[in-house]
Amino acid sequence: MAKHRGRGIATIEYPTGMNQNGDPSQAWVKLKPDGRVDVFAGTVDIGQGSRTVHTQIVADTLGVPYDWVTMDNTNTDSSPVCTGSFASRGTFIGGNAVRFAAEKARERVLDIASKELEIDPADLEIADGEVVAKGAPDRKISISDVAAAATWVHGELITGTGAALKPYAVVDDDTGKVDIDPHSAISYAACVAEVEVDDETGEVTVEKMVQVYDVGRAINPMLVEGQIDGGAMMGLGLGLLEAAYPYYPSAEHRGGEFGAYLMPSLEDLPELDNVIIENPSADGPFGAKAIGEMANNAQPPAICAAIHDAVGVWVTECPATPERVLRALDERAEPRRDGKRVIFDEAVSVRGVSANAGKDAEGHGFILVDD
Amino acid sequence: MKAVGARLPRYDGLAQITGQVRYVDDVRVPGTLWAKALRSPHHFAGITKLDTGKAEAMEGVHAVITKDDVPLNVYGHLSALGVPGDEPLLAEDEVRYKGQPIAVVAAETEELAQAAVESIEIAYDEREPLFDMRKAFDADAAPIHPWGPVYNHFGPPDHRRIRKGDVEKAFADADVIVQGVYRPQAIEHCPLEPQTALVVPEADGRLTIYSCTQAMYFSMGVVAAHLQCPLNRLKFVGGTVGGGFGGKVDTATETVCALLAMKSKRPVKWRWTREEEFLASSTRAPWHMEIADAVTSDGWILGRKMLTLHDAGAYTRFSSYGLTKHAFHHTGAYTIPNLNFNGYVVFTNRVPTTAMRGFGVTSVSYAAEMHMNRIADVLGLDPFAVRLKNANRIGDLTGNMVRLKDPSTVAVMLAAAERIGHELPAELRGMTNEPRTGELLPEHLKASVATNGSED
Amino acid sequence: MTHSTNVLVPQSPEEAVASFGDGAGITVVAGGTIVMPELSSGRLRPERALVLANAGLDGISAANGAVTIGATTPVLALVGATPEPLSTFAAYVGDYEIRSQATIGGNLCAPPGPESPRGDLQAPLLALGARIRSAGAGGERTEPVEDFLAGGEGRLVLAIEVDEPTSSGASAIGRPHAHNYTIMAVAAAAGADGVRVAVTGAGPRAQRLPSVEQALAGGADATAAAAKATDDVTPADDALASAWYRARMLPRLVEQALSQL
Amino acid sequence: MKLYVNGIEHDLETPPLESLLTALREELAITSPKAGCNQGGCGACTVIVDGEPRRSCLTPLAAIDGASVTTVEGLGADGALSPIQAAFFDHYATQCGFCVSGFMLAAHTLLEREPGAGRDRIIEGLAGHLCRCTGYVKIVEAVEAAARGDVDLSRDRDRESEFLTEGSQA
Repeated sequence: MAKHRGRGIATIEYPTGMNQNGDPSQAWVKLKPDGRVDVFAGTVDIGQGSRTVHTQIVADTLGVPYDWVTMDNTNTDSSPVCTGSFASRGTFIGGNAVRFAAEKARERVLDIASKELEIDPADLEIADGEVVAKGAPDRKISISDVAAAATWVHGELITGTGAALKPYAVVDDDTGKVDIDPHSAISYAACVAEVEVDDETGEVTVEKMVQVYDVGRAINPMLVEGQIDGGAMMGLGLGLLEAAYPYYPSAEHRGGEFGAYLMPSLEDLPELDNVIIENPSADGPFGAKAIGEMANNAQPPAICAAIHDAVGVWVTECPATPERVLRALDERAEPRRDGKRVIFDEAVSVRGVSANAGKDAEGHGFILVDD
Repeated sequence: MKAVGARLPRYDGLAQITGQVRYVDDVRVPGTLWAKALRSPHHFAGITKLDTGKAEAMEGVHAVITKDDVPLNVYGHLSALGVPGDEPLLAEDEVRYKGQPIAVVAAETEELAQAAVESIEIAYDEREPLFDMRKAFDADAAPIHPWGPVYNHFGPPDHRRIRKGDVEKAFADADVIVQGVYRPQAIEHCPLEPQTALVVPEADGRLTIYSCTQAMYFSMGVVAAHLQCPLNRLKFVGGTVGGGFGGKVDTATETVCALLAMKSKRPVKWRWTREEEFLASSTRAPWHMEIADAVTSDGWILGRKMLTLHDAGAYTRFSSYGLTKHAFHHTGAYTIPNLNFNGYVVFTNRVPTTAMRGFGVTSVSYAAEMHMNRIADVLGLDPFAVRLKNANRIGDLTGNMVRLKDPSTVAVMLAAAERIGHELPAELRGMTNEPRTGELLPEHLKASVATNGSED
Repeated sequence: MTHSTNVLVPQSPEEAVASFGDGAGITVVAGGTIVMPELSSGRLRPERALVLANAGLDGISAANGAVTIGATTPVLALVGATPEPLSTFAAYVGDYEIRSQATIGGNLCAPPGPESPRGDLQAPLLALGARIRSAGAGGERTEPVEDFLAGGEGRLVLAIEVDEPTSSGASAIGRPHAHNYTIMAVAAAAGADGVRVAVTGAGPRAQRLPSVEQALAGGADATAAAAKATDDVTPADDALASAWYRARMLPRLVEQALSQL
Repeated sequence: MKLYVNGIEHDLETPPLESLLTALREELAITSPKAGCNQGGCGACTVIVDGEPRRSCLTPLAAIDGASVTTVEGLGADGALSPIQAAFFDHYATQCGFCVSGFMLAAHTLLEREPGAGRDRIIEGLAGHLCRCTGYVKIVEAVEAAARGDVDLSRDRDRESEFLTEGSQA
C-alpha cells in the first residue's frame, strides 16, 4: 500500500450575467425626510449576500453612511424587475441597477442642496452625508437637511430609478458569431490542488487548494471569500464525491437521503489559500466583475490533474471515486498512437458506443477527427 | 468611499444568528391546506387511465388538479425567449421521467393529502427508457419526444455550432493531434431548504405567492403564463432563500399551489420532502465532451474540434441556453484560432436537468482543463507554460468572435505560480495581458486574431 | 399515521415486556433515528408504538468476564466502555448527536436502508459471539446473535451480552463521513473458541465470514485467510459503492482487521 | 406532553409520536429549527434537549416528556448574543442561513462539553451538520474563536451603530 501526493493546475474563465444578455435588473431609491435611504430591488438573496452588496454600492454612490441604507427585496409589488439571482449577475447587473438609481437620487440631492446653498450643483460634492461646496468646505448642508428641505419646503421626493440592461446578443447559427458582446464582463481564476492518492483503495484526499480569483473589485471581501470557500467545497464534491446517478448512464441506485449521497462535509475540508486579484471591469459597479458561479469550476480538473501527477492515470469521468481511480490504476491505459494522432478514451466515445457509425443526419462526424 | 471594499457584516446576519429570518416554510397562514403529488413510478410510460374521483370525494380533500386544470399546461422555462415549450406542468398522456408529477391534491393535512394521492386510480403502458445520450443518435433510439431525442431549434441546425478560421488547415499543420473524452456527471443541488411554496388567495382576487425562487420576476412570468393571467394578478413574496445553486430557478411548486388555491379558495402550501428532492428535483446535467486539438511540439494550440452532448433529461428547461453558453466558452481561458464545435442537447428519460452553479461552463472547464493537462503531458511541457503561451490576451478573439478587453488568464496563473513556488522562466514571469507581440504573435495567430475585422 | 397510533411509554422493563406482548402490530421506538423518518413520512403507520425512552432498558454492567448492555444504551455510551471491536464500531456511527440518540438495540435490529447498509454494530456483535436476550411470542429467550438476526424480527431486545475477547480488530472503508452510512466495515475477535470475523455492508445485513475463520483455524496467515472473504458474501451495488468495489476492498479490510489480532 | 421551551412551560397538543421538530415549528411557531430533511441527515433541526444536542426531527415527543428545550431564540440572555452567536456573526459563518441554527446549537454544546476545543475536535464534533453553501471555513473559524473566548459580546442587536466603525477600510 502506498500513498502518493500530486499537484494539479486548472485555469478558468467565466462570464458575468446571462449569456447573450437581455436580462434586466431595475431598482428604485428614495430618501426619507431625515435623509435615510430606502432601496427597492428584486434581487433575491440566496446566501451570496446581495442585500449587503447592493446597500454598500448605494451608500457610496450617494455618499451616505452605510447604516443609513435599508433595502426591500421582499416582493414584486414594491420591487421592480430583477431577472434573477443566477448567472453571476447580482453584483454586476443588480448592482449597476441600484448604482444608477442612486446616481439619479444623488443628482436630486444636489439640486435641492443647490437651492438651499444657492450654489450651482456642478460646484457641489457629497461626502460623509454632507453636501459641500467644492473649495469652500465651510459652505455645506447635511443630506438630512436636504431631505427635510425637499419634503417640507420644496414639496419634492428625492428619488431615483435605475435599470441595467445590455441588449440581447444575436448568434449566427452557422458560425456561433455574435453581433455584440454576449456578456457583461469575464472573470478569471486559477486553482492548484494538492492531493494524496491511496493506490490500494483508490481514495483521494484533497490536502490543499490554492485559488486565485480576479473579481474586478471585491465590493465586500468577506462575502467574496464566502463564495470562494463555498465554491471550493462544491468543486471538491464535483471532483471527488457526488453523483446523482452513481452508475450513470443507469438511473438505478439514486440515493434518497443525505446518508446515501456523498456531499462534502466538514471532514473533507482541505486547507484553502485564497488570493483575490482586483483587475477592474470597465462597466461594473466600482469595477466589480463576478465571483459566484465560477467558484466551483476550477477544482474538478485541478483535482484530476493532481491525481495524474500522483499516480499517473487520467480519471476523465467525474467524480473521481475510489472505484474509478482503482479501475484506472488497474488499466493503466495508454493512448493509441496513429501517426501524429494521440487518442485517449476511445472506448467511451460516441463512436465507441453508438451504433450509427458516428454520423449525424447531415453526415457530420461524431468522431473528432474525421476518417 | 467607505462601504465598498469594507468587510461589512451581512445585512441580514443578525437576523440569521437569532433565528429570525423567515423562509417560506416559516410563514404560517391560518386555514392553510397541504399539497401532495402523484408522481410517475416509471421512467417512461403512457398513461392509459387516470381517475381522481375517489380522491376528490374524500372528506378533507379540497382540490385535486390534473393537466385539465391548467390553462396553459405545456410551457417551457425559456418560452419567453422563443424556445419552444415542451414540458407540461402536469403530465399529459405520457410520463417521461420517474417522479414526474401527474396530479396534485390539496387537503387539510399532509397525511390526508398523501392518502388521497394513493387513492387516485392510474394505469400505465410502460416503455423502454433511453438513458445513454450517446445512443440518442442511433436509428433505433427511443423517440422520447415526437420530434426525436435531440433538441432541434438552434436556428436551422439541430445543434449549436462554432466555426472559426480554417480548422482543417490547423489539423494538417499540427505536429501532434491529441484526442480525449470527458464525462462529468450529474449532481444534486441539495439546498438545505427544500422546494416550498405557499399561495394565499386574497379577497381582491389576487394571489400572494410565497416563493423560494431565485428569480421572483422570472417565476412570476412562468406562473402567469401557465395561468394565462396578467402579472398584477400575482404578488410574489420572497427574496430570502435557503440555498438554491440554480435549482430554484426552476419554478417547481408555485404554479401548482396557485392552481390549488384558486380551486379550493384556501391557502395552499406544498413543501417537497427530501425524498422528493432526490427523486424529482432537477439535477446538474451530465455532459459528454470529445476534444481533438491540433498542437505544435512547442505547445501552441492551432485548432480544436469538439463534440458536446448535453443530457437534458426529459425536457428542455434551460438546456439550450446552457449549451450555447458552453459553446461560447469551449476554448476556456485560452485563444485558439481555428475552431469547429458541434454541441447537441439530447433528451433522456431522466429528471430534467437545469441550471447549476457554473451552468454550461463547469463542464467545459473540466474538459478543456483536463485536455490542456494532457497536451502538456503528451508534449512533455510544463502545464503552466502551455497555458501561459495560449492565454487570452487583450485584443484576442474568442470562438464567437468577441474581442477580449481585459482578460486575466496571465495574472491569475502568475499569482498561482508564485503562491505555490512554481519556477517559471523569465519570459513567462514577465508576461502580462497586453496585446500579443513578437514571439507570442506567431503567424498562425496573426491571421485570425490580431487583424480580424470583427472587432468590437 | 401517527395521529391514530396508540403510543405506549412503559416506565420499566417489565412494563415494556408486557406492553410489547407478542409484538403483533407494534413498532418499537428506541432511539428513533431509523424509525422516525419512516413515521414522519407516513411510510410506516403502526397501530401501536412502544417508546422505550423511559423503560429503564439502558446501562452497561460487567460480571464474570461478560459485559451486559441494555438494549436502549446509546451508541455513544458504548465508545470506550464496551469490549473491542464494538467500541470502535460504535465510534463509526453517525455523529455525536446520532450516537447519543441511536441505541445498540435499534442498531442490532436495523433493516437495510433502501440505498445503503445500516446496522454497523451487527458485525462486531457477530465477531464477539454476542448473546441476545429478547422478549416476545413464547416469552423471554437468550440466543446467539446469528440466530437472532436470522429470525429475531418481531421480538423486543432487552439486553446484549458479550465476552471480552483476547484480541480484536476493526477496519472500515473510506474516510469518515459523519453524515453518510458506513460503506463497509469488518470486525474480528479472538476468543477461546478461535477467531470470528464478520462484515457489515457486504449484504443486506452483517454476516460472518466462515471461510475466513476456517482458513485461520487451519493455520492460514492473515493474507491467505482474507483472500477467502469473497467466498462467503456477494456484495451488491447501492448508492454508496458498487459490488465491484466492495468485493475488491473486502479482503483488504479483513486482512487489516486480522492483522490487529 | 409537557415541554419547557426556552424557559417557558408548554402543554402540547401535538400527538406524542410526532417529532419535537413538528411540535416546535407547527404548534409553537418556533421556526429557527429547520426541516432540512426530516431524516436526521443534515443537522438543520438540531436543538438542545436537557443540555444535549438532539436532532429534533428524530426525537418523538413521547421520549422527552417534561424536558427542557433550547433553540437559538433562547440562546442569548435578554437580548444579548451568546458567545457562539457573536462569533458566527463576526466571522461571517452564515451564507443562506438555513443551517446556522443547528450549527450554533451543536457548537454551543460542544464547547460546553469540551471548553477550548481545537480545530480537529470542532470538525469532528460538527461533522454531521451540512452546509451546502458551504461556509465550513468560516464556521470553523467562528467556533475556534468562541473556543478561545475571542468574541465581542458588547455587540448591539440593532444593526445601526456598528457597521462603519470597524469594517471600514476607506
